[in-house]
Amino acid sequence: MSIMEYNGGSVVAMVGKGCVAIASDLRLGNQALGISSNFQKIFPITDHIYLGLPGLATDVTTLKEQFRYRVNMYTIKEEREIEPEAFAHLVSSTLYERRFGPFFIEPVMAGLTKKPSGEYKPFIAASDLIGCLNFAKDFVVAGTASSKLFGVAEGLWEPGLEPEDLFETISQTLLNAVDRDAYSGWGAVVHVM
Amino acid sequence: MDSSFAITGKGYAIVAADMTVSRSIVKMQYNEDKIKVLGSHLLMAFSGEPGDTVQFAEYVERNIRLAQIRNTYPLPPPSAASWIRRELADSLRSRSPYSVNLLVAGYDLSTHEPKLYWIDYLGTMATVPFAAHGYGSYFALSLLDRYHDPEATVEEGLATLRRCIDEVSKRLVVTPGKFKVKVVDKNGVREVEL
Amino acid sequence: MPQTRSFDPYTENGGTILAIAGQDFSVIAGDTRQSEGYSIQTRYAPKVFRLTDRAVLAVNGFAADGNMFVKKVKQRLEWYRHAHAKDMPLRAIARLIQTMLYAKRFFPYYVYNILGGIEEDGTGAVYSFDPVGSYEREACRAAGAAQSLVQPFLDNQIYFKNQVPAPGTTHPAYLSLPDVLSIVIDSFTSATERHIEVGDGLEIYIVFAKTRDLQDFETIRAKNVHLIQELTVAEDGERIFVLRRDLKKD
Amino acid sequence: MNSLVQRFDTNNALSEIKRTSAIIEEDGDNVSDLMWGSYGGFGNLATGIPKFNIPAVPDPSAFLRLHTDDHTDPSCRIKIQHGTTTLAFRFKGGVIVAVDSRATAGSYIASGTVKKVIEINPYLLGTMAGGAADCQYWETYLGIQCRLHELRNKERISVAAASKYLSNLVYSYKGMGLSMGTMICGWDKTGPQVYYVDSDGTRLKGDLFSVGSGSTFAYGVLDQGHHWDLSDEDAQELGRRSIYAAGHRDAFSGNTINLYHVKEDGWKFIGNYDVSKMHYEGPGDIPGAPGHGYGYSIRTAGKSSADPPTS
Amino acid sequence: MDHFPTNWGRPRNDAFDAYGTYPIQQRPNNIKDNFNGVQRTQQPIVTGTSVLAIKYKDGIMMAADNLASYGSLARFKDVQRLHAVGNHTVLGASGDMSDFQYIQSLLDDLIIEEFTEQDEHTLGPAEIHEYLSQLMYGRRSKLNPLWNSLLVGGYKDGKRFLAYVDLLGTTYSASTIATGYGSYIAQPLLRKAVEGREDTLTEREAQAILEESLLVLFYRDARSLDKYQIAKVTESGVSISESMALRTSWSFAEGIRGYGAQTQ
Amino acid sequence: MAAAATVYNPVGFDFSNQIRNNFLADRGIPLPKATSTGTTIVGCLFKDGIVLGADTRATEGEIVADKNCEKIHYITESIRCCGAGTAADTEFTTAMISSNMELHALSTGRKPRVVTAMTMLKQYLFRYQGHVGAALVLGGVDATGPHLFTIHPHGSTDKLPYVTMGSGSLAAMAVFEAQWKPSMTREEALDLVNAAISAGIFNDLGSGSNVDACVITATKTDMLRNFVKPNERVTKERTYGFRRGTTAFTKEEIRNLVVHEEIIGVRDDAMDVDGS
Repeated sequence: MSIMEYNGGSVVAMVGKGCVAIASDLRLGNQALGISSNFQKIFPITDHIYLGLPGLATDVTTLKEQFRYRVNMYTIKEEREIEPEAFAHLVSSTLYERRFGPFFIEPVMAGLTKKPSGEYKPFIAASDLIGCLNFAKDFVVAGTASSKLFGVAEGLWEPGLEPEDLFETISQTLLNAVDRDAYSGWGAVVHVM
Repeated sequence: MDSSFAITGKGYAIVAADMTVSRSIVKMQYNEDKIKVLGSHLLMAFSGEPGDTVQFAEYVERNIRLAQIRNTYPLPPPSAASWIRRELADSLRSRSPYSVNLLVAGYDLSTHEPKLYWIDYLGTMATVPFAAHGYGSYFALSLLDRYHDPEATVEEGLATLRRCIDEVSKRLVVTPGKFKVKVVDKNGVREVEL
Repeated sequence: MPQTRSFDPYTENGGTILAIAGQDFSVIAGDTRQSEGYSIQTRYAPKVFRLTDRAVLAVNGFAADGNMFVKKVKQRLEWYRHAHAKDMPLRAIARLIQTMLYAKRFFPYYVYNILGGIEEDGTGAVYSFDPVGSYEREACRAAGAAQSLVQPFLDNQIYFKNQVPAPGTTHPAYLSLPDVLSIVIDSFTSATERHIEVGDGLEIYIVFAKTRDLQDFETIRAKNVHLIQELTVAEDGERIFVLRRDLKKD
Repeated sequence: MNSLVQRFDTNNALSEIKRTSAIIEEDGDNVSDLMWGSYGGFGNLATGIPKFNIPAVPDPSAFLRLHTDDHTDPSCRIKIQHGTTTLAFRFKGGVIVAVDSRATAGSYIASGTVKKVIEINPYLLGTMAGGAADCQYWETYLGIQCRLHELRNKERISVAAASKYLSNLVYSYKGMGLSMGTMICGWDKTGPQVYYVDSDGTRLKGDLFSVGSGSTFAYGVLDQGHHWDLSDEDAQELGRRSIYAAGHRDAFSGNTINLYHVKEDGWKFIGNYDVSKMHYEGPGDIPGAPGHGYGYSIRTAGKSSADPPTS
Repeated sequence: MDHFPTNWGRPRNDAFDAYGTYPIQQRPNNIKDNFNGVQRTQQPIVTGTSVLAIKYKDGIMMAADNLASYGSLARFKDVQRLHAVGNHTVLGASGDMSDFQYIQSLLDDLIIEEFTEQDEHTLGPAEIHEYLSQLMYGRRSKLNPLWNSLLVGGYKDGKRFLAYVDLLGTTYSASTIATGYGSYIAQPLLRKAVEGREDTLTEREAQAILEESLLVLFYRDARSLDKYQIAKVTESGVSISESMALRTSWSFAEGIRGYGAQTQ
Repeated sequence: MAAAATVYNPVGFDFSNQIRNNFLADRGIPLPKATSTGTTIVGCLFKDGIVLGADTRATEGEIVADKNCEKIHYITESIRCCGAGTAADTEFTTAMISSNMELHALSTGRKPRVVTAMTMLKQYLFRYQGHVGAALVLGGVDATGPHLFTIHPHGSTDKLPYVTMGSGSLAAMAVFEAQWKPSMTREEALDLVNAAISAGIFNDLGSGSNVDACVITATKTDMLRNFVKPNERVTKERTYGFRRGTTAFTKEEIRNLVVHEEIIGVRDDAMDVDGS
C-alpha cells in the first residue's frame, strides 16, 4: 500500500460546452477503516476556480491553507483576482518547491477563464505530486481511483456537453470508477460551473 | 493498546479513554488520566507513542491557556482544533515528531452545539459525530453507526458509551480495563463515573 | 540481455481481455499485442482461443504460462472427447480449469482466465478465474493490464450501475448483439488510448446458441465481410465467429 | 570420460531424448487415468487428494510469498482475490449465515458478486474468507467427501465430523501458504452447529463467529443484538445489519449481502441485499426491518445535537 | 488470521509483525533475498548478442555476428551462432553459449533419432520450435533455465516459419524478430522495412536490410562484432553463409570536437 | 513553514517535508514516484541549422497521463530544448535556464549562445547529482553556428551531429545511424526526424501519439507543433450521453454569482436625500 492510498480519495474534472465540472468522493479513511463520510477535498479558490486535492489527508488540509494564503497574497499584491492559468502555475511551483520532500497530493483544477470578449472559457488542469502540469482539453483525473477514472472517462466523455449533460457524465464517471476502488467512495460531490 | 472514544449528543460531548499505561507486557499504571481539560469547554483525549502523548498534551494545554490570557476569550473549539492539527502537522516535519492521536471535543458557546474532531498523528483532521482511536475503533465505530443518536440525553449517551466499552472488553485481546469519562456541555467540563 | 542476479520465473506480457454474456450469445475479446517492459514483442499474439464449438477461453498475464495452460486444457478436452464422444459442457470446463489452476497452487500459473460460451441450456455465460482457480459465473468481466480501466466502464454500460432508469421504465436485462459489440470495441479503443500495453489488434469471438436467429449478426457480417471469419466445426450446433480489426499501434 | 562416451554413443540418443522429455513433462499428472474411462478429461478433484506441483527451491513458501499477492510489495505479480466479512451464529431457530460479496486485489475491487457461502450439501454450508480459491477448492472437495460418507454409512455426516475432516486436510498443508478462515454450519442430529476452521489448523465449536477484515465491525453490531431466543426474523435482520456494518466501515468488504438460514430441514437462501440500497433505503418491508435505511446519516436525518437556548 | 485483509491469502511469516504493530504495521522490506542458497545457472557466462531474422519472398533469412563475449571481454571472435537443424530449419541463439551448445546437441540427437525412424516424416521448423518451447518452459519451471533467447526460422511445405522462444518459455512469432539488444535497435528498422512487404522482398533486398541492421548494431552495441553470418532457409533448404565483414564508416566523427564548448 | 509561504517563491528547494516523509518511509510505506516520462526526443544537424523532434505522450507508469504534451521547451528564440525523464524536472529546469538566458542576454547585450545554455544546464544538473532527473537534448543556432548537445541527468554532456534521448532513444538512434548524412536539406532533415520519432512512437511503449518538430536556422525558428498526427483516435462506435436525471443525488445547491437585488424605494423623497 502506497502512502497515496493511506486516506483514499479521488477527483475528476471535465470540460463541457462553456462549462466545467469537478467532482470528488467524500471518504476519509485510515487505510481500510472508514473514518468520515464528509471529508472535503474540493475547495473554492475564487468564484471561478475550484481546486481538488486528493491524496494524504493531512496534506490536503495543509495545502488548502497554504493556497488560501498564497492566493490572498496574490490578490492583495496584484489587486485582481487570480486567473485559472496563473493559479495552475502557482500550484505547480508550490509543489515543485518541495521536489525533494513532496506533499502527497495530486491536485486537479477546474475553472473558467474570462476572455477579453467577456465570455468564459473552460479550463482544467492536473498536476503530479511534484508539480508537473497537465493541461487537457477533455478531462483530468487523480487519486486512488485514477486508472479507473481514466478508463470510464475515456469511454463516456464527449465534446460539447451542456452543463446538465456534463453533470450526468462526470457523475457516472466518478460513481462507476469509485465503485471499483476500495479506497474511494462514501458519497460524492459534483461542482458544475 | 490505547482505546479512546468520544460521542456527541444533545448539547454535550462525552470523551472516554482507558486508564492503563503498559510497557512491554506489564501494566505500569491503571488509573492514568488520558483526557486533558484544555479550557472551560474543551477536552482532548490523547494516545500514541509513550512520552510524546503527555508532552504534547501539556504543550497544547499551555498554549491554549496562553491564547486565552492574551485574548481574554478562550479559543472556540474549531479554532483550537485547527491550531492543534497545525502543530501536529508541523511537528511531523521536525527532527522529533510527536506521534499522538487525538480526540478533541468541546462545546461551542456561540453556536450552542458540541464539536468533535478526530485527529491522527499525521495531522489528519475530520469533524465527526462520534469517533474512536486505537483498536477499539474497529469494534466501536460500527456499533455507534447503529446506536448513536445525536439527540440522546447524557444518560442515553453514557449507555451507548457503555455498550462500546463492553464490546471492546469482550472482544479485544487485551482488555483495556477501567475508563475515565468526561462530559463537556454548556455548563463546562465534568467527570462522570460509569 | 538478461543480467538479473537471481532468476525470476515470471514476467508480464501486457494486454487485456474481456467477455460479455448475452441472452443467447457470448462475446469474448482480447487485444493482440504481446509486450515485455517497454518493447512490443509482436503485434499479433492471440490471447483468445476456441476450445469447442461452444467454449472460448481468453488468457492473459504471463504468455508462456498462458500458452502452456491453453495447450493443457485443449488436451484434456480432447481426452474427454475420446472418452465420452461429445464435447465437455461449458460449466464442466469451468470446473476443470479451476482444478487445473489449483493443482499449481504453490507454483501458480500467472494467468487470468476468462471462459465464455454457451451453457447446455442455451444461455450465454462468462466465467472468470483468478490465477489459482477461484471462479464465478458473471455477465461481463475484464481482466489483464487494463482491467481497472475497462471494468468500471462495463459496469456502467452493461450492468447500468448507478443509472436511474427513466420514470416508468426498467433497464433491459440483456443487451442486443450490436450494442455489445460496439461497447466491446469502444472499451478497447479507450483502453488503447490510456494504457500503453494495449493495442495493435483486436480479436472478438462471438459464440451463438444453437437456436439463435442470426439475422442481426448477418447484417453486421455483410458490412464487415473481410473482417469476420467463422470457426465452427460441427454443423447444426452452436456457431463461433471471430471478428478482427486494428487498434492503434503506438 | 565415461559420460562423454555415452554422449556420443548413437545407441544412447534415445535415452537422451527421453531425458529431455522428462524435463518437458513438468507436472506429475497421472496421465493414463485422466485420459481414459469416466475420469477422462476431468480435473484432479475426482481422483483423491491431488498432488501439487512444488517449485524446486529450498523454501517453497518463501517463493510463493515472493510472487503472490502481498500488499507490502506492489511489484509482486500474482494478485489472489481476497474474501472478507463473513459471520455465522446459532440461535434457537437454527443458524444464520451472512456474508458480503466483495473481492479485492490490492485496492482494485475485482468482483462485487462473489458467492462467499459455499453450499456443501443441502444441510451444510461453508463460508469463505481468505484465499478465495483455497476455500472454493477445499470446500468442494469436502462436499465430495461428505457425499461419500453418506453413501458409505447411510446417514448424513455430522457437522463436527465434516469440520474435522476439513481441518485435518488443511492442517496437512500448514505452512505452505494456504489461507482460509471458514465457518462450517449445518444442522445434524445434535441440532444447529457452527464450527470455525482455519488454515492454521484451528477448529472451534461455538455460538457466534465472524471472520474477515470486517469481522470486528460485524462483531460490534452482532454482540449487542445477539441472544439465544431471537425470533427468526430478528435473527435474519441481525445478520443483515451486521454485514452491512462491516460493508460500510471496511474498505475491503461490501457490495452485497448474502443471507442464509439453516433450519432442521436444511439451509434456505433468504436473500441478496445491496449494501448501498441498505444504506439509503433499508431492506424494505420485511419482518424485523427497521423501516428506514441503515445508514447513520439516513437514520439520524434531521436530528441535530445543537442545543440552542429556548427563549 | 488477523484482521488486516491484505495480509491474507499469502503465506504467513510470523517473524514479520506478529502482533500487527500500531498504527502502521511494520512491513518486511527486503524479501527478495530468499534464494541466495540456490546454486544454479543464475547468470550467463559466455554470451552471444543479438540475432536478427525476417521473412521475405522466398523464405526466411537470419543473421548473427560471430562474437562470444566473456563479460565485457570480446573472448571468442569466430563463434557460429546460427545452427541448421535438419533440412528445413535454422536456429539462432543469443545468450549463454554453453547452454546453446547443449541445445545444439539435443537437437542433433533429435534429428538423428528422427532420421533413423525413416518414416517419411521430417521435423519442420514448427515442430522444432514446439520442442524448444517445451524444453525451455520445462527448464524454467524447474527454476533451472537454459539462459538463451532463440530464434527458429524455416521453410517447409511452402510455408515460412519464424518464431522466438526464450529462457522463460515465452514464445511469439512475427514477420521480423530480433533478440537481445537487437530488439531495441534493429527491430524498428526491420519492422519498417519488412512489415507488409513479406511477400515481395527479394533475397537481395532482405540481405541488404539485415546487413544495414547489423551495421547499426555494430555501431551501437558494445558486445557486437563486425563479422557476421547470414542464414537462408528456402524451398531448397538451409544455407548458412561464410563469415563476412561489415563495411563501416566513421567519417561523421571528423567534425566532432569535444563534448561542449571546444571547437578545436 | 510560514516564512516559505509567500506568493513568489524563494530560490531553491524546500526540504521541510523530508523528515516527515522519511519517517513514513521508515514505517515501510513505499513513497510514490513522480511522473516520469518514457519519451523519444531527438535532434540532428542539417545544412542550415538544427531540427529537434519529440513525441507527445506523458505516462504515469503504464497509464497515459497526457496524450498530447509538449516536450520541446523554449530556451530563447533560437535555442530550444527537448526534455525526457522526470516530467516536472524537465519543465522547471528548462524554464529556469530560459529565464537565466534572458537575463544573461540582457546583461551582456548579445544574442545568447547555445554553449551558455548547455553550461548552465550541466552545472545545475551536476549540482543535484542526478536527483533532478532531466535528460535533455539542447539545440540552437547562434553566432558561432548551429550546435546540438545532449545533457544527462548527472550533468555530463555530448556534442554530436545527431542525438537521441529517452526510452525510445535506441529506436530513434537506429534510424539516424542508418540514414543520417551530412549537409541535408531542411526537408530531408525533417523527414529523418519524423522517421526517428515515428520509430520511437511505434516501437517503444513509453512513446506515442504525435510528432512535434522544431526547425532552427540562423534566421528563423519554426515550432512545428503536431507536425505529424499518425495516431488520431477513431470515432467511437456509439455515443454515451445520458438521459438527464440518470444520476440520483441527495442535495442540490446553486450558488448564483450574479446577485439580483430589487431595490424598493421606501419613501418618495429617498432620491432627494441622495441628491441633496
